Amino acid sequence: MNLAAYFDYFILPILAVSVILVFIRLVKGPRVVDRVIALDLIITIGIGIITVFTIRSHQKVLLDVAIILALIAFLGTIAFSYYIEKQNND
Amino acid sequence: MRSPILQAATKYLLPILLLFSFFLLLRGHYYPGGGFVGGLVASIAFVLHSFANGTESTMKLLKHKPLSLIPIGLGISATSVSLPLLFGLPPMTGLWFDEPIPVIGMIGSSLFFDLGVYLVVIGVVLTILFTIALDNLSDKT
Amino acid sequence: MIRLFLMNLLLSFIWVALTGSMYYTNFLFGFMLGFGILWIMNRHDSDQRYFYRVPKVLGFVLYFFLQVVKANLQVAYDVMTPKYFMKPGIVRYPLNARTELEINLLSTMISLTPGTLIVDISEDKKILYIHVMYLTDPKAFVREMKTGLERKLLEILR
Amino acid sequence: MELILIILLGMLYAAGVYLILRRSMVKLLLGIMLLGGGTNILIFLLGGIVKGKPPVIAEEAKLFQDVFADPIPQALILTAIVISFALTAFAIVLLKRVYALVNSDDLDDLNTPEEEDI
Amino acid sequence: MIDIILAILSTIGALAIFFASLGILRMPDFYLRLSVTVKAATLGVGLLLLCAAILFPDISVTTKAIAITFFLIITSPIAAHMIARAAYFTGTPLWKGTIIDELAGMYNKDTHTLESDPQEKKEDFTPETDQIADTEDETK
Amino acid sequence: MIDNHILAPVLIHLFSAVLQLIAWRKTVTQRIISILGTFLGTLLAIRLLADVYSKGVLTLNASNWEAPFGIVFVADLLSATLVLLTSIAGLAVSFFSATGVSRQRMLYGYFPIFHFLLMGLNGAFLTGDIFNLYVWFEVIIISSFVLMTLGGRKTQLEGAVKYMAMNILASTFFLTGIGILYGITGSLNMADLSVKIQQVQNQSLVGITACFFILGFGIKSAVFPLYYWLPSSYHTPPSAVAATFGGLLTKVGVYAMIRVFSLIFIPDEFTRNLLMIIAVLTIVIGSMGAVIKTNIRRMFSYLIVCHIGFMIGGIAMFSKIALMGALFYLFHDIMVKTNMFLIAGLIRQLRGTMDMKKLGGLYAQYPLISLVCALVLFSLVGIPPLSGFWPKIYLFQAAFTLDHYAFVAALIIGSFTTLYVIAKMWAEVFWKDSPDDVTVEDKFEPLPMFRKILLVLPICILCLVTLFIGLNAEAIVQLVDKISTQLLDTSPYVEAVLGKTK
Amino acid sequence: MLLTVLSGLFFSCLTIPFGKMLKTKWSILLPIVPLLLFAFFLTQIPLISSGNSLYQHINWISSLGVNFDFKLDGLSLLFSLLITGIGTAIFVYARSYLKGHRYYDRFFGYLFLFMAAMLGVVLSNNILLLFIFWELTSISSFFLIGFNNDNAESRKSAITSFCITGLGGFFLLAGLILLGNIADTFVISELIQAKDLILNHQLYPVAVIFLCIGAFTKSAQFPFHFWLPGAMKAPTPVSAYLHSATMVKAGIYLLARFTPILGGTPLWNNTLMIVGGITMLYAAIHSLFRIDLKGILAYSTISVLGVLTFLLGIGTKEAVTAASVFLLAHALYKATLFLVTGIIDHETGTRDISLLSGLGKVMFPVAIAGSLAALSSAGVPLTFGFIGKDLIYEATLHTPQINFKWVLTGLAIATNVGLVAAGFMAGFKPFFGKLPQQFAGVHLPYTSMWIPPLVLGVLGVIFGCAPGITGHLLTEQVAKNIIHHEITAPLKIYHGFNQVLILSLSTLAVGTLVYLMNKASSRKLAFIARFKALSPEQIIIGCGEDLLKISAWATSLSHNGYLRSYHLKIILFAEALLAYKLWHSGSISIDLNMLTQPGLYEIAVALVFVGALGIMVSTSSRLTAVVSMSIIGYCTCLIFVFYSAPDLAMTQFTIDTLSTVLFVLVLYRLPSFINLASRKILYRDAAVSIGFGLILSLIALKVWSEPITKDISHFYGENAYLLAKGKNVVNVILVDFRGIDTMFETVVLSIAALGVYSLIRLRLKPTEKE
Ligand code: NA
Ligand code: NA
Repeated sequence: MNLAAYFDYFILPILAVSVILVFIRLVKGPRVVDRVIALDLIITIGIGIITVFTIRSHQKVLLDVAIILALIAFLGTIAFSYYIEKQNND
Repeated sequence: MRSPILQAATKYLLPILLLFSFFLLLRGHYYPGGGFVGGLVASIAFVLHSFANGTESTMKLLKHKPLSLIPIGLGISATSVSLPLLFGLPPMTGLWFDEPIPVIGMIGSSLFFDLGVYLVVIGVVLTILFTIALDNLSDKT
Repeated sequence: MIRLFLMNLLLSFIWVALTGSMYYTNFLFGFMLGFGILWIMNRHDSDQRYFYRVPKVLGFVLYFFLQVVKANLQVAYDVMTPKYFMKPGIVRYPLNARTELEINLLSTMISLTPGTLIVDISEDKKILYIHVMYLTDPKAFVREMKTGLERKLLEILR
Repeated sequence: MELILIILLGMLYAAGVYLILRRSMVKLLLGIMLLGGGTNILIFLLGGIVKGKPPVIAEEAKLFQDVFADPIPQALILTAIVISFALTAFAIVLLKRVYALVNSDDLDDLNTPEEEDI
Repeated sequence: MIDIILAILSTIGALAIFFASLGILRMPDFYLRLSVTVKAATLGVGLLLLCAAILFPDISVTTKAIAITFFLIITSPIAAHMIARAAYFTGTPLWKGTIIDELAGMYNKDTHTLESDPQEKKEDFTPETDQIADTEDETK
Repeated sequence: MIDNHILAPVLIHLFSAVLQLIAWRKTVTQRIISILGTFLGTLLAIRLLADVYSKGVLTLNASNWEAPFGIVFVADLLSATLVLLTSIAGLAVSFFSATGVSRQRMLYGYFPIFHFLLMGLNGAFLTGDIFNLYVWFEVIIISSFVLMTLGGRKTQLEGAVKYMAMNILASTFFLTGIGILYGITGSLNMADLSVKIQQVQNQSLVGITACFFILGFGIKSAVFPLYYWLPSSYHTPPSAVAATFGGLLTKVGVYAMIRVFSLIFIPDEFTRNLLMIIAVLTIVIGSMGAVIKTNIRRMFSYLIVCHIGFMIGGIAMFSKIALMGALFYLFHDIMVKTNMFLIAGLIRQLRGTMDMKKLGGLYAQYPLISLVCALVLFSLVGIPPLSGFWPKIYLFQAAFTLDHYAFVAALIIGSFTTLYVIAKMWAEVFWKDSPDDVTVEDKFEPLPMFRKILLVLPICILCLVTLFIGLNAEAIVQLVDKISTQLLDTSPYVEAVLGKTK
Repeated sequence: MLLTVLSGLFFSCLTIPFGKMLKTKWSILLPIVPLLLFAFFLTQIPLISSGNSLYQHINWISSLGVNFDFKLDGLSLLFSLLITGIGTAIFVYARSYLKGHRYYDRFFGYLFLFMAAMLGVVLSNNILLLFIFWELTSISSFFLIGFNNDNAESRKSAITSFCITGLGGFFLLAGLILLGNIADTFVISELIQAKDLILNHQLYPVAVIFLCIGAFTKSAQFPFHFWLPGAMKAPTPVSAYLHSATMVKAGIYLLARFTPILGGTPLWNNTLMIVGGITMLYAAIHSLFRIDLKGILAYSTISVLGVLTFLLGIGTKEAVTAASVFLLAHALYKATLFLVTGIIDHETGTRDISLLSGLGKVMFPVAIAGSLAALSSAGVPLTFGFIGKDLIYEATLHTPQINFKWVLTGLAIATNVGLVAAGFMAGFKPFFGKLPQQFAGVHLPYTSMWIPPLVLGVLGVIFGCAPGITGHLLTEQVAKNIIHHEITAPLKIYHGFNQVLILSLSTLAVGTLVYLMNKASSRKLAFIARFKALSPEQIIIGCGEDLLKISAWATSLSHNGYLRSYHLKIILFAEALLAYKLWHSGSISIDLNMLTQPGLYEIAVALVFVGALGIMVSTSSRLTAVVSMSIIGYCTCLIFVFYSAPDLAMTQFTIDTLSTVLFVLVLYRLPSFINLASRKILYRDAAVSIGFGLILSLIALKVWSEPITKDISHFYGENAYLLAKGKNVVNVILVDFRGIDTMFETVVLSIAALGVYSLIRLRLKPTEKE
């Protein structure tokens, strides 16, 4: 079993399952804050998936997307928290 | 209600994001990126600043209204679109300097065009967000 | 100190230029080489802080990394097993760190360590409220933190 | 994967339509956004999808050595994304103004009887 | 040899992410979920990026890998802090097994400010003081 | 034939708008730039039409890439004529706006957006690329959203929400259509598409694609059962805006319909029948709406719907005569509808309301203005020899030749309804005395002479153009004759774009 | 001839700038114009009576076949003389009648326009040109009827008449174009040549019916007659000119003009006879019940118009001759009666026949004029009316439908009896008997007001005494123009003692009897009003009102103010259309080898995608909806990464983040979603949307399985670096190949920003309306 297959059949599936697990939390909530952190985690895992995918497809340009994700994903979370704090009726 | 942690982080995130946005702008012709994404990232930098320090302080940081960036950006890109007309060429024709410049590569009208796009995007996003944010503030009072 | 750091950087760049290979390992090698040269040259100077600090930084990074791995394992175990072992709580933590950089680095590190999380900081930046997963005694936690992470960090920075 | 994308785009269109049939203006907006997303995926799919071959010429090369993904649909979608952002931004603000005016996002509250015409 | 190192690194990374995911799903309250996820995922992604940096003999990839890790390390604690604070402020309950909550009642509800001195604690403001939930998996 | 000045009518408005943005909040400067810009634009449009008339189809390869690789701009007679009409309407509205639009609105960007709108319209008429057409459509709708909401009154917002939702839906259909079109042909250049579409193996897909364009453009041009946005919104914005909308916006939809169905999809039996049914129902539903409304602009809105049916019917028949009728009607309609909404605006200046129940006494007080209005209104009805009359001849002829008797009936119904509502309006607004219980707020009388002229002059200009179209119909007939020839035989268009080799 | 038409238009326009001048003594110039025109037409009589015609052709819109084609033949000449001759009288009369009126100038403007239009109608040799003038008569009469526009009744009548004639006009237009289509010409003289072609065309009946509707509405035939009594709201000179002498006769002219083209078939003849017959009798009876002088005159006019139609329907040479004579006779006496009525109204202030009597004592010349007209109208021997009546009986007795001979004659008798009585009521009743005290102060009006009716009245007698003049000079030619048949029998006063004479005299006797028995009173008016519900006016107006109600109902049903219902209709239409097309597009075949294999991670992304959609649709929390929106955008972004679109992924992600920020900024104030729809509606909407999604999926599948050519993207791939100096092809497309898109896309962005700015900042003051 070479490394490529290892990535394909072990690493990526684990990441995929992780995404699904996090998504279950997103569905369950129960509060918006739970959903927000689930979203944040999905994005982080996504960066991981992109990284592995970059390795697998030998396309280093795809890493640029990961940079943007890493840099600005938290803005969404901040925005959510900023206004969750302001409104109490959701 | 502002978070000191966020404020502090913004101090170094703002320059990083701006630098990164410029990086995206300049190398857009060769790698993923370009004026749009660059502009969006740059505006996100200021949005972050406004989250941390309040919209008024970001406005102060910018000195001018972001709205004024729009005509400037549009002017630049419109000029680079119609500049070839002066040479009797169809609009939007790429005009290039002969020699490449280090770091950026070939310099041509498309880079100016992208710069215009970059400025417009910043102007637009900031105008939209700040207008809303200031309105939210004034609603409260 | 800054002068030495810049000097070190300059030396490593010269090394890179000499070898003509702009690869990280090469740069790192140049940096270490430069560090060695500088240390030898400045061995008798009164101010030895720079030469202590670089190994300390490395040591701290290693310490932090180990903390992270350790805590991760703990959490992993807790997550995997059906029963919860944690005793969470929100702890009031008076800060020794004063400057912005200190506070920021400290809070980042606390947050990155599994099991601890900054919930908020007081307006005057004197108190941190930390959510801790495995809390047996709040006092003990604060003491441990003061002597562990915070002290090590402040040692490097001050 | 194409089949999955086909199902996804159908669902996007369906959800978009379902949401624009609601009374809430927020849902209307979300529905519009979903429809836009569906369209983007449709264009992306129909332009022909290729895995892991971005249309970026390699550093050392002057031409593509290999198959590459069709850049045209990408450029079109990019334009479409930006345009729908503009529209969405405006629509969101419209929503804000509507809310400030009628104090709800129920579209029925916005309806003005004809007698109020000037 | 290098393959084995890569395999190990990537496995640790993937598992860290996996445990973070499991954690967010299994942990009984919001703060615990948050606490588990932020770092594990960051660690995992960092390790995966390390693999990429090793695999591509290219400075730009290494730079990017470092940049991504760096950005994640900077941003995720901030995001976590912001959302935790918002959650606390809006009364997201703590798990019933929580042993202490020293933040209770510290907020000034009107100004959203957090005083450092417990003496200024407002006695008349109590609704959020006891946020510890009664049920196993917090109230839905 | 590469000609750079094809884009001039677009660029002039782009630069006007940018200059006005630079002169933000300087309303006098903006007004001057606007009038100058629209005037220059009109001159350029005349030059373009003259060139196209004498030299044939002109093209411009933007970015200097040969078609179909770059975006090509094409000026054929249809485009050039519509550009000219847009420019004239723009000029008139620009004059009117200088006084007719409140200073507050000018301070918040009325003029630049108005110019962006004109730019979008000209661009849509001139582009030869289907996706570029989409971009122009978006320029048009976003500027119209802004113009529609400018001022932010409740009715405006109500209208804007509906207008916006349905127009975005239209764009969605349009864009989906483009996606599919690219999926089956791999091209976006309309001339290239007209060639490649015939090579598609599964022609049934072409039919499906065409449906998306029918839906998209159908919503834009407000045909039954897709028209709802129009009567929901056109009565809400300031009159100068409503004039631009009423005259031009739906017509872009009609233009796009004509362009796409003459160049890319040649309408088959099904499409023609479908369009014919749509046309007849559009006329009927528009008529029904128009007869019951007492607010002038609401009534006009339904009249727009009704008359769109005439043009769609012409397209549905797709014979030379039918197209001539549709085109002639299109040209006439642009001028008259713009003017009608300007008149509505003038009426509001004069009386402070647009409700026919509360209006009255205009003929007694302003006989000359009323007379000009009468000319316009009766042009709309199609009282011969005014402009609305001539196209109906062609439409009747085509309908009889092709045995579309339902359309004959619809034409009669539509014309009759128009006549009825216009007569009613004339009686209520101009003849009747002002009702006693209504206090008249005349904003017009106290205005200085110069501003009065600014309000009335555009109406007169458009009226003169309408009279020209009506009395010098021979010229228009010659023009639409040539245009419909170009539409039915697209080879000159395709050759001009792709070159003779293809 | 163009000049004659244009002169009217010209002077009509002149009244706008010189309106003020006209109100002074310059108004004397006004009657000069029709007078000169009248003189011109008089000079043409010799030419025409010798059987020639005068042609004129000036190009106008030749591609459409609409040119200034004029032709002056007997028929045209008769009408032209009527128009200008009576026009002169009317102008003279109206100058005084309206003296000092506020809108004096306007009135003459309209009148000139009308005269020009009318001349145009009768002179045109091109049916579309004819139509143009036809419509101009409608519009000028609209203005004239509504001349007293502050009167609500007046406005209503104007609209009614305009609508009826306008509707007819559109039918006429359709009919004319149909004819033009069949014969491939719009020139009347050429159409006559193509008669066979037209008669044998399958659409011939349509053409006849459309044309007849046009003519019948214009000349107030049953059941469209009711606008004419309403039109009496116009000033009396207008009634005299338009509604007795000229405009209403345009319909008759049209029928006459088209007889050689369409006539001679049972359809044509029967339609005209039946409609004309009903009209003449119906109106004659009605006229007896009126107490308003103008009402009486209106109904008797309708009746006469019915007679004329009826005669044209009979279509024999006798009938046509009768029509042409009766036309002229009626014009003369009816104009006189109207003018007389106008004088009475002007001087006494009332037109109530039950009040008026004995006015002969105070306005003798007027009484003379009225009496002469009444005699002519009654068909007393030695008046022109007598000759007309004679010819009518002649025509009915010699009808080709020999079986119906007595039916037709009976109809004619009954009608004429009514007309005799009506004529006496209008012409005698006001002048004879005792002068009531209230009218003692009444005096003779301006000379210029009583001269015109007197002249017209006297002319009726002159023509009656010497019918040969008109017969030889005009009516023979007229009849010839109508049926293309030489008329040999000249008009005579006395044909010998025969059936016709007996009929004429007995008609006169019975009519007089009816007049004497029939006391005008409001009771009778009330009596006839009881049948109002059954009258065509009531039925048509009722239908109109019902149509309005239906319109209101249909409009509020379809355009009900609810955006969602509009969307529903649009989507349903789209579904129906697309499903139909899809159904007919054959089966789908998929080449499974073309599919790319999805990894587990892709499936996971897709699952998350679907789940997020589900949350979004079902959640009741807005922020959760926004979170799902972000997830969806983010999953899209991952799909873009997997399928080679890094630029897209970047943009999608940044824009998604910004949209989230935007949403959050705006949403936090709003209340959460309430479920506002019932379960049934939710199911319905779900079904509709699933259907739509399914259709789109199927279409996408079908299109995807089609091969696609990639010339253009390959061109981009090959030239992006070599010619456009960039390696990221997407960006090269964005800033170079398709840079124009990008340029204007930034404009879209800018406009949105400006819009947001203005939408939030601009709060208009309530006083500002525009
Ligand atoms: Na773009
Ligand atoms: Na994180």
